[in-house]
This record gives sequence, C-alpha cells and structure tokens, in this order.
Amino acid sequence: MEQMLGSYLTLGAILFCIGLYGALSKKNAVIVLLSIELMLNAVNINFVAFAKYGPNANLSGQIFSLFNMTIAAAEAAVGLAILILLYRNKGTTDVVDMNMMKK
Amino acid sequence: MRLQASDLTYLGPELTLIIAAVLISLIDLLMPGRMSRKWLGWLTLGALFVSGIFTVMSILSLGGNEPKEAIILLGQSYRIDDFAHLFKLLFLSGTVLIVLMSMGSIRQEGIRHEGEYYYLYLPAVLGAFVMASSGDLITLFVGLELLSITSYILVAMKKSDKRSNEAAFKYVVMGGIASAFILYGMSFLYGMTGSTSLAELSVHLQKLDESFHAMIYLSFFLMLAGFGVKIAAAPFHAWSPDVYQGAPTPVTAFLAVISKGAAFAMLFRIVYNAYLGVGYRGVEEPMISDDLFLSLLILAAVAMIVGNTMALRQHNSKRLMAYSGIANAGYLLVPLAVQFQGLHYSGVSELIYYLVAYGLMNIGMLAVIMLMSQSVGHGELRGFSGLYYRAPWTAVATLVLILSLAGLPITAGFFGKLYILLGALHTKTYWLAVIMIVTSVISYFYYFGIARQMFMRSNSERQDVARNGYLQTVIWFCAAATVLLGLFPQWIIGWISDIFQLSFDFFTNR
Amino acid sequence: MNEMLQESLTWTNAGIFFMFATILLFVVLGFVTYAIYFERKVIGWMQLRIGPNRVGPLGLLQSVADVLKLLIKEDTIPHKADRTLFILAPVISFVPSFLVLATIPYTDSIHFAELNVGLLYYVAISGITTIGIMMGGWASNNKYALLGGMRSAAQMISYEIPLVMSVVGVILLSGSLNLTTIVEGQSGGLWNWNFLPQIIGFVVFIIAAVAELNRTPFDLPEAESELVAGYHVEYSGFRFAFFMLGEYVYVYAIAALTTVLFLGGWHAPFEFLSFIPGILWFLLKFSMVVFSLFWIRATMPRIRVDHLMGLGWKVLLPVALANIFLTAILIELLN
Amino acid sequence: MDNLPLLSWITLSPLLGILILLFIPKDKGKWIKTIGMAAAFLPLLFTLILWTSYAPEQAGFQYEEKRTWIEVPLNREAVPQIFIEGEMANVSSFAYEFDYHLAVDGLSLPLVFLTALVSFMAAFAAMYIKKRWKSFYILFLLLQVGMFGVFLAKDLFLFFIFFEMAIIPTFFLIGIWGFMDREKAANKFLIYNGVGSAILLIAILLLVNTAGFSVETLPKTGDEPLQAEMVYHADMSVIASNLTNPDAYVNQDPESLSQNPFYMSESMKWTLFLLLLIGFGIKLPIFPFHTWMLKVHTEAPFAVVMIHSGILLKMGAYGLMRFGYGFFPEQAQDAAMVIAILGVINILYGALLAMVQKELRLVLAYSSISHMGIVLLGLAAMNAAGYEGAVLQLISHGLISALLFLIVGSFYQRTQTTELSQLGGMAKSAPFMSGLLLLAGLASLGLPGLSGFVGELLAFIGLFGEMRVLAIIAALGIVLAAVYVLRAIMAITYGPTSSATEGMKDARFAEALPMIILAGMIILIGIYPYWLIHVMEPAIQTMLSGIGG
Amino acid sequence: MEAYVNHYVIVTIFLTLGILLPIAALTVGRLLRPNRPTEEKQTTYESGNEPVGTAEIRFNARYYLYALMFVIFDVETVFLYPWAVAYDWLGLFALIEMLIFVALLVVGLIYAWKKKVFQWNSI
Repeated sequence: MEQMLGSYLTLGAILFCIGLYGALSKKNAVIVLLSIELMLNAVNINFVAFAKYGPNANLSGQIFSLFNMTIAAAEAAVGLAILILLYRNKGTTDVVDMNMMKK
Repeated sequence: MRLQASDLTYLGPELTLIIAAVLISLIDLLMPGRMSRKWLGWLTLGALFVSGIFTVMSILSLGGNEPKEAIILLGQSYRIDDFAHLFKLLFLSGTVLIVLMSMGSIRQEGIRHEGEYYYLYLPAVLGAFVMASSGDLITLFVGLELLSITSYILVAMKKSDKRSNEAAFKYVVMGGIASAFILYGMSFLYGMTGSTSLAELSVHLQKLDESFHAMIYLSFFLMLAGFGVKIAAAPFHAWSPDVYQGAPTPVTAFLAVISKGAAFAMLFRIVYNAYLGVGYRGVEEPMISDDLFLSLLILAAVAMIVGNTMALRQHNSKRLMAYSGIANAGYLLVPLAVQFQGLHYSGVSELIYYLVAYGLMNIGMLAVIMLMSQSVGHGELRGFSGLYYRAPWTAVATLVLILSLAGLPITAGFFGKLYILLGALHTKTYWLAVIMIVTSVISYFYYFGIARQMFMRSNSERQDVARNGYLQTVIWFCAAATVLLGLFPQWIIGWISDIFQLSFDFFTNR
Repeated sequence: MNEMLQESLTWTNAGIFFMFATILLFVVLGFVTYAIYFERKVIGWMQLRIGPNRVGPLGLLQSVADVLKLLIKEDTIPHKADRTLFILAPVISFVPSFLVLATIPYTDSIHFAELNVGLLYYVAISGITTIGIMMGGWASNNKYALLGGMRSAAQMISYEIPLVMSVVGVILLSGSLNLTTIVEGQSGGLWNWNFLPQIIGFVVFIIAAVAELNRTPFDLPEAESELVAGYHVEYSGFRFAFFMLGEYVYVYAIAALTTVLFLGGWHAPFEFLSFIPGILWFLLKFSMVVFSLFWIRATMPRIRVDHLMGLGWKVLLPVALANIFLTAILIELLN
Repeated sequence: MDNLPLLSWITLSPLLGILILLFIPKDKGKWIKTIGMAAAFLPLLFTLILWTSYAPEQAGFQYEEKRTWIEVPLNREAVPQIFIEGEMANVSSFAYEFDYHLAVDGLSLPLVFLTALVSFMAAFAAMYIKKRWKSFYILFLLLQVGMFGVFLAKDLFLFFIFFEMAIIPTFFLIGIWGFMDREKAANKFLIYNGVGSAILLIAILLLVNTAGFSVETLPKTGDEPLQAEMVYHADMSVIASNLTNPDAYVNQDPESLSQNPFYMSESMKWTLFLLLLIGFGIKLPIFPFHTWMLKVHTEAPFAVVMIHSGILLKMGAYGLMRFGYGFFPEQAQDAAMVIAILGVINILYGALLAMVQKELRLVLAYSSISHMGIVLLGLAAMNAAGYEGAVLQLISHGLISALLFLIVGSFYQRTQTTELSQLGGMAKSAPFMSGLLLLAGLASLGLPGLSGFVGELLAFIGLFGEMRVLAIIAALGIVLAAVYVLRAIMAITYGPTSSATEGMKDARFAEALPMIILAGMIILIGIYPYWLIHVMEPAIQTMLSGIGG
Repeated sequence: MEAYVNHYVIVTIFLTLGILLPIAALTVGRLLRPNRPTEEKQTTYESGNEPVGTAEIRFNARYYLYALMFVIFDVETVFLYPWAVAYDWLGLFALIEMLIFVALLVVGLIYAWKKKVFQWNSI
C-alpha cells in the first residue's frame, strides 16, 4: 500500500499546482475562485491519503478534511458574494480590470 | 477528555463573544429599521469588555494553581494558558479601539449595514482567540478561517464602493490561497506524525528518521508561505496595500493589528511547539530547525527591507500604512525567528510588547488618517498639509504616533524595537540587527514626510478638521498610551513576566 | 451474488455483476415504460377519462410506441446552442439517476452494492442531476430554457436540504448509513417501521421528494403554460427522452428509497404474514408509493413559485431540523 | 547643597517653561517670549550654583542622582542557578536595568556651563523669530533638555534618549523656522543624524549585552541558599569597570568559561570603537560626513545655528571622549594616528574651503569643521595637554561661533543677506557690532589672549609630543584660518558701503547684552584659562589612567 | 476487504452502464432518424417570434443567494450525518453541542429570512 500513498500525494500535488496556477494566472474571477477550491480539495486528498495509508494512519485526517470542506464552502460562499457585489458595481469579472488602486 | 461544566468558566471569554454576537445580530434583525443602530456599537463594546473581565479572571485563577499549569480542554485541542491570555487581552483592547473608530466613521464611510459593521468584529475576535489558544491543528485552522472569512466580509462592508469590493475580492483570493498553503503544509505535518495535536506532533517529529527530513522542510515552507500572506510579510505582501486602501479604515486597523497579531500567535505556537529542535542530523551538522529559523530570519529581513523602501514612494496614507505594516511584520518576526537559546528566552514578551506598541500606533495613526480623510475628502498624504495650523493638538498627537512608528524615544515603538534588538543581539544575530536599524532609519524619510506636511507646509486644504469625538478619543488614547508605555515599559513587560512562564505556560502538556 | 461479493474479484465475477446490472437496467427501463402508461391511465381514471387505449391491448404498447417515435424523430440542435454542453446535458442528468440504484437493497439477499455509506451515496450522487439540468438550460441558449433551468436548479437545491435533513432522524434511529442495516432495524412489524416514529420526517421527506422529482404540484421548471416546456424546450428526439427517462428513474429510486427508509423494506407488516417472500412485500410497498406519487399529481394544482420557495426554506427546513432534535431528545430520554 | 537634585533641576527645569507655555494663548507673543527666555535662564542659574558648589579637586563623579527607571525582567528559566565563588546561588531576578542616572564631573561641567550660557543667549537671539513663538519656544526648551541630558547622563540608555531628544526638536526648528530651503536641510539633518544615532544605538546595545552584564549577590540571610541577581546594566560606570576588570565575564575567554556569551573579543572591541567613532563622528562632524551640517548652517534660523554650532556639534566630541576613549582606550591609542590624520584633513579641508566661500554663513560652517579638526588632534594626542586642549577648544569654539552667529543674525536682520559681496562698510554704520565681529574673528583664528588660542595651543602641544609631522602640517591650518577669517571680516566691515548696509543702525541694548556677555567670556578664558583647566584636570587624569600611560 | 472492493466495482459497473445506455441509444437513433437540417429548424424557439438577442444574460442575483444558502446548509449535513450515526455513543454531550451548532445556523436562517432572501420576486 506504500505505493498508493505516493500516487495519492502526487495527485494531490498536481491538483494543488493546477489550482495555484489557475488562481494566479486566470483572468476570470470565477475561475480564480474555482482554482482556490481545487487547491483546498487537493489538500483534502492529501489528508485522506495520509489518514488511510500514512505511516501513522488514523482517523483525524478524515476529520480534518471534513472541516476543510465546511470551511471551503463558507469561503466560497463569501467569495462568490463579494464577486457578485463586484460584478454589480463594476460590470466585469475580469481580474485584469481590478486595478482601481495603485495608480 | 470531555468538556466538564466546570471547564466552561475557562471558556468564558470565548462564550461571551459568541453569545453576544448571536444576540446582537438577532437584536439587529428584530429592531425596527428606523431606530439608531449606534447602541449596537455600545453593546459590542460591552461584550468585549465582559470578555475581557472573564479573561482577567481566568488569568487570576491560573495564577492560583500551584504548581502552575495550563488548562487543557477538549482532548488537548484547546489550551487555556497565559500565552493565550496575553494575546486575548491584546485582541480585546485593540478591538475596543477599532469599534470606537467604527462608531466614529459609520456615516462618512457610507456603510449601510451598520449593525453588521459592529458585531462582525465579535466572531472575528473569537477566531483570533481560537488561534491564540488552540493546541491542535484543526482548531487552529478553524480559528484562522473564522477570522479570515469574517474579515473578508468586513473588508467588503462598503457595498457600493468599487474599491472596497475590489479589495475584498483580492483579499479573498489571497486569503484563500494562503489558507490552502497552510493546510497543505499541515497535511504533511499530519502525514508524518499521524497526529494533529501540537503536543503529540512535536514528540513524533523528534523521532522521525532521515527519510522524512525533506518533508519536514516542505511542510514548514508551505506553512511559512501561507502565514507570510496572513502577516503580510514580503515577499507575500502584494495584497496588503490594495486591501488596506480599499477597506473601511477601522477594518484596515483590524487587519493590521488583530489579524496580524493572531497569525503571529499561531505561528509562534506552531514553530515552537512543533519545529523547535527538530531534525537532528549528527553532532557537527546543524539541525533542521536551525535552517527553518534561518528562513524566518531571512523572511524578517526581506519584509523590513521591502516594506520600508516601498513605503518611500507612496502618496496615499493608507497604502503608506500598509507598507509600514509590512515592515513591522518584519520587526515582529524577529523575536519569533531568534530561537530560544543561551540566556535568551524573552521572545514572547518581546513579541507581545511590540505588538501592543504596534497596535497602539497603528490604530492611532489610522484614526488620524480617517479624521483627515473625513475633513479633506481624500486619503492622500497631502491632506495632512498644514494640519498643525488647523488642529494643533491633533497634530501633536499624530507626531507622537509618528515618532513611535519611526522608533524614536520616548515612545512605545522605540522601546519595542529596542527590546527586539536586544534579543537579536543577545543571540548574536548581528546582521539582522543591522538590517533592522538601517531600515528604521530609512523609515524616517516617509514618517517624517508626514510630519513635514503637518508642520512645515502651508495650509493648502482650507477645510477645518472635522470634529469627531470617537476618533479623537481613540487618537488621544493611543498617543497617551504610546508615551506612557515608552516611559515605563516595565509596566507591561513586568506584568507579562509576572504571569507568564514559558516552560509552564507554553510547553507543558497535561 | 451475496457469496460472490465476499470473494475476491475475478473477471468472471465482474462479468456476472455486469450481467445482473444489465438485467436491472432493463427492469428499470421496463418500469419506466409502464410507469408512464400507468400514470396516464391512473390520471385518466381519476379524471374520468379512459387514458391510452389504442396501441396494443388496453393501450399497453402506447409507451413503446412513444419511445419508438422519439427514436426516429429528427434531432435538431439550435445554431446558437453550446453544442458540447447541449449534448452532454441529458447524459449528465440521466447517469446519476441510474447510478443511485446501485445501492438499493430489495431483500436481504437481492441487492447490489451494499455500501456503508449507502444513504450518503444516494444523496450525494442524486445532487449531480441538477448540474445536468442547469447545463441543458444554459446550453440551449433559449430564454425559456434558461429560466426553466435556473428555476429547476433553485428548486432542487432548495428541497434537497429538507430531503437530506429529514432522513437524519432515520439515521439516528438505526445508527447507520447502510441501507440494509436500516431495513433490518425495522423488522418486527408495522409499528417498528420508521414512518411511525418518524412521521414528521416522513412527511417532509415525501414533500421534498416530490419537489426533487419536479412533479406536480412542484413542476414549476417545466410548467408548460409559463415556460413552454422549461429547460428542455430545445431538446427533441432521444435527447429529450433521456431527460424524461432520468425523471422516471428517479421516481423508481425515490419510491424504493422511501420503502427502504420508512416503510420497512422487505419486512412484513405483521409477524404472521412473514411467510410471504420479502420481495413481494417490497414490490407492494414500492407500488403503493409510486401510485401515491401519481395520485398526488392527479389531485393537486400547481403551487405558485414564491410559495414554493417559501415552503422549502421557511417550513420544511425548520420542521426537518426540529424533527432531528426531537428524535435525538426522545432517544436520549428513552435510553 | 549636596542632597539637592541639582542636576535634575538643570536638566528638567526647561520643562517647567514648556508647561507654562502650553497654557498661554499663542497670540500673546510678548508673554511667550518672556517666559521662554526665563525658562531658558533657569538652567543657567542652576549651573552657576552648581559651579560654585562643585569640588574641583575631587576626581570622579559628583552630584550623583540615581534612580532605577526601567527594569525589564527577563525569563529566568534559562539560568535558574548560577555558580558564584564556589557556591551555587539561586537566581532571584534577571533583568535589563536602565537607570535615571545623572552625574557631573570635570568633563561635563564646562560643557554644561557652555550649554546653559549659549542656549540662554540663543533664546535672546530668538527674538527675530517672526512666527509661531509658542511652538518655537516649546521646541527650543525641549532641545535644551536634550542637550543638558546628553552631558549629564551616566546611563547609556538615558544618554541615547537625550541624544535623540536633541535631534527631533532641531529637525522641527530647522524645518519650520528656517530659510528657503529649510525642508531639505531638515531632512538632511534628520537622515545623517538618524544614521549616526542608529550606529550609536547598535554600539550601546552591544555594550549593554556584553559589558553591561553583572551578577550581584544579595546578602545572605539565615540558612537560605545564596541569592543572586543577574542584571544587564546600561550604566557607564558598570560597563567601564567591567571592561577594565580582568575577572569580569567580558574579559573571560569562552575557552575558560564554557559558553560565555558575554565575552568581548578584540575584534569586537574594535568594531565597537569604530561604531562609536562613526556614530559620534557624524555629529562632530568628521570629514566625509560633514555635508549635512553646511546645509543646516545656511538654512536654519540664527538662534538655532547658535545652538547647533555652539553646542550640538560638541555632543559628538563629548560622546567620543566619554565613550569611545573612555571605554576603549587601547583601541583609541592604536587608532591615534588615523584620528590625527582625520583631524588634519578636517582642519585643512575646512580652512581651504572657507577661503573660497562667498556666503558668510558657509565661511563660518567650514571654519567650524576646521576647528573640530583641532579637537580631533587634541584627542589623538592622548595626553593631558591634548585632552585639555580639546575640551578648551570645544568650549571656546562654542562661545565664538555663538557670538559670530549672533552678530551675523543681527546683520541679517538689517540687510536681509549674508552674501559677502553684498555686505560692506559695516564699520561705519555699525561700529559696535563690527568691533565685536572682529574680536570674535580674532578669537577664532587663535589670537593670544583670546579663548581660541588656549585650546589650539594646548592641542598642538599635546600632538607635537606624539606626532610631530602631523602637528606641523596641521599648524598650516592656523595660518589659513587667519586668511579666511580676515578676508571675510574685511569684506564686511570695510570697503565701500553697499546698498544693503546703507543707513544701518547699530545694536540695540537687548541685542548688545548677549554679545557683550559672550565676548566677555571669550576674553576671560583667553586671559585666565586656569579656572576651566582646574575643573577638568581630575577628570582628564582619570581618563588618562585608563590608557595606562 | 474483498467485499469492500466488490461493492465499488458494482458502482463502477452501474456508472459504465449509465453512460453506455445514452451512447448506445443515441447511436441507434442516429442510424434510424432522418437528418435534414434547415435554417429555420435550427433557430432558437421563442414562441414563434424571431429570437431576440441571446439568452446568455445575467441572471437575477437571487439565484446566487439560494446557491449560497444551499451550500451553507448542505455542508451542515456533513456534520449531522456522522453525528447521527454515532449518536448512541456520543450521547447527551454531543446532542448539546449539535444543538448549539444548529442553533447558530438557524440564526443564519433567520438572518436570511429577515433580509428577505426567501422573498421571490418573479423570475
């Protein structure tokens, strides 16, 4: 089962990197939020994999991932709400247009 | 293992906050729409106050225990110790000032959800409490997110203001990425040890063999990246100027002081509980933990340099404060990054003292900025010009705060930096001390730039300074406290060392 | 099959599983065909009409004819539609409806996958259908379809909450998410069936289930008179058929789930009747539930859209929550 | 008299003035000026009392006032027990201790006197200030507190605070009341001095962390185990005695004592000495760090320049003597050559540039640099004559430059310019001031019988014994001094009357009084320097004893 | 362990079948049905009128609010289910904890209610 752990961790890492890439480089704000969710889910894979196949496997990893899901949901909810607000006021969800400050 | 009814008394501060948050939100909902919401602000203050009383009581009751021992609740996931108490008191008093600021700004900032503007601070502070007090990764993370998510909303409080929305969105994105990084790091920590409890974690980590060393580094650096964002330390600072500028000013103060402080409390717990002395590789080889602490030192240095040099180019006062916050994050990292060794065991009191000082001067300064932008209608630095002619007393108070920020005597900011420096020199980290001092001198440029505007420029903005009792109270309190704590730092530090003992309060596990 | 489940997996075993699953698929398809016929008949009788009676004896082949007609009907995809999503949508809305059937036990020996998290599995998988419906509404690039899709999604997610919460009482009583265990917990007669101690949960469950199925009185998403045909207005031929198919497979699934959760599954209502095989009991109860669903459709008028949402959030959700704690407290007191 | 906290009175009495000023409305200009001057006079009064009761023959510090101010407890868990003289002692407390510690000795006293006198005169000269008297006097008095504190503090921490306290009001005094380019000047002042004090701070903290450490055992009571207090002091005397005591932790090699964190290696000592040299050198100013001061001299109001050139520059020299030479005599000895060369560079560079300036204030600024070079020479000599010369030079330059700027200020008041080309023929219209200007100029170039001569002579004598060649080169600077001083004064007082000086009035009584007093002091020191030397003799002997020569 | 794997094999088989059926049916349909597309057939249906604009428009923000509410309450069940399963072990203490948890969510519900989230205004 040792190999299983490795594959899961690799999957997690790949997802995490995809998410990070998306969060940092995508222009559409919704995709940015989605990418963040992807990162969080990558972490969940890690937790669950460790909880099952880790050197000291036990349940707390799964519990942790439950909490993560909840928190990710709350974060997504707030993020979306803010995005809607932004869209209402600015009429765009393009991240490139978010440069009101800094001038 | 389970929570006993008697343990609830120890949770008094937390329970007060949560009950108050629920009650006040219900009151706000059921209150007729036309009634003034101002007294919700007073209720919030009351709740913070009661929570403070509980915290003090808890400190007293801990002091009574002989031999002194931390109270550990809920299967090691929650610690009631004096480390947490000190931070809690800090958060509470900071929030009191910030709520006062909010009450003085509700109309000017154009916030429609007045009730929320007050009581959302309560769950945010609760999150900070949990971060300071928990002994388990899960609880730590939940606390962190409670704080973060509430502050996302607070940042977006100016609903119709595009800047506020934009700032909130940036904050959500960066906060989310940071959380993901922290979690990713935690997942490796958990994976190596099979435990989420900080105490067990450290035991397991010490025993790990060579093959896990890479993972130790990985987990630490991932978490460091995440926390770097949360404390706004360069190079993870990109969000902070925009967010600070866009957020309502009291919220800016909240982010700058409470959020940052809580992240430091959490970082302190993780670094010292889990990573101290980890990774022994042989007698001659440096331990892994030495490398980790070195990386913290480097982060501190980079934050100081970047924060202070970037601040030189700012024209907007809140952006200036953001960069100053980045630099201060660097200073605050120093007591953390300088390991306990030899005779140096005072990292905690250095951190807390400087946090107190930093909180006072930052909140005070932001209150000044708010007062100024209420008077002149914008937040640019030139708004300060000729302040001395318009409001000499406010100008003097501001000067005190500026001196403190710049780290000149006789202010809390000066002594705080000095204390941190002494610690750094103590452990012979000379290069960092030099960077710290040199960057402080660089900071004179921009801090005294404000002073020049106030005292040496003529009055280009003709408006009178707005009268605002709340803000003026905050400004004067901060200025006075800054001077007092600068004159008599032992009041705070002595008190800290009276109630706090590192080995009993921070490291013991029942 | 039971023994095979305990053995280690071989290609033969897998083949046999596959065969059984295919059989089930055809059973389900047959059910759907005749459920449509049955529905039309029932409603017809209730409205003092005859219902389908032309194709085949007693109109028994009517549905078959309908299917054939759909099969050979020209399939158009609008120019403005998002082609990929348009094609994908019916599949996505159908697949989960069949997938949830994997976990339903018919008797203690006739069952497919016996998952420890069976109930959770059902709830989780069935949620995917919403995406298919939304996708169809969006991909059609048609205002009616979009509105229908949005409404449907709003309605489904609104009622999913009470649905999911109403079964927590059942879980509390049986202490498991495994559907077989839940049924076994209800053995020993009518008064042990969950619908009695969980009467509130049962009612909430039925109402929410009807809404989940987009059936009258909650068939707002496809309200012909308001939205032409809702989210599938642009669909024709077999693509449309799959939306329909999905809906009726859900009728099957919900009826089976109701039986399992609340009506004691394959258990006889009274001890002395237990000589009758469990599968018959199951089918009997199952048919009753299906019949009631059609009955409701025949009798109830369509509910207004604002009432619909209000009902879900303001009534069913609090009631479901109250039910959970009522149950929990009762369990605590009785122990 | 000895139990009176006289030094606190001197240092803090200006605060009394601030307190009163705060309650006076800012449009009552006359009141404000009167109170400001009175408050500035108080320290002078106390200084005179101090001088009369001071025991000059007694070496060491007098009038000590010591109160614990900041006692920052440190975590004791690191070292719960300590091994002292063959016995285990429990550590009962472990702390940083910074004291409010004032004392005066032969080195401080003349400088305190100079400060009191010159700042009082400057308060007079501040009459010319046209706006915002209230804040001017408040800042002025704060500055005064800082200056007295610097010369009197015996605790390094306290010293540093006063040092900074002298910088910040000066920043505002320059920036608000200065001339056209005031903000730039203020900024330059702040940054240079900020860097200087930062360097100083590092040195101080390093000293506190190593040499400041001491263990004190408490008297034993009964059967209780021995109690010890571990303290980091910032007190000068503790640090100095630790540095000289071979048994102190500072001087014990880590080899002999396991993990001695207090050990100060030779290179560390050098680093500290250099840090102090640079930190104070910026203030002094030593050659490459002098540019800020030119700007200040031309842009600051005259009253502030009087203080600045008369006193603030002396703080650097004082600090260097007290701490650089006081703590690290051996390093100073080794670096004597370098310091002497720096001094010579200062002298020649200042003198040469002073010769070509077209602006009177810049002439004076460069002459200040040149004179400070002489102080460095005296220090480099490392003998009694050199030290005495250096201190005397400090005092006399303080008086002379105060007088010069006072007069120049008065001129500026009448002519609105200090360009040499626009002034001329003053002797006709203002003979009194021109005479005094000449006197001050002559003193500055070192005419015997005036104060400048004594200091320069002693410094050169001192250096001549040690480094003959350098002394001779430096003497060239004296000749140059005669050239630039006379050139400038001639240009002002004689020659054709320019339009600017046409119909100028001579000094009023209020203006003349401080000039007369200052001139009187210059002459007094020139004729009878013994009264100063006699006071500083014991202090200088003590310092020399540290060198072991 | 075998049983565990087997059950999920069955789930996979169901998934495969679920996907195969539409593919098969649509392929068969493609062989049987006529295919004569014209411009008119492929226009969007808008009750017989010429279609106006596209339908890819902003929807009412109300839908998002429902989505947000859904997310919040659906995630609540993540905690309710394990609690309900293990209720017999956990007992009164967990009951009270869960009551607190749900009460907080109910406060959220009341908040949404009072802020008129559930008030459907047409569309």
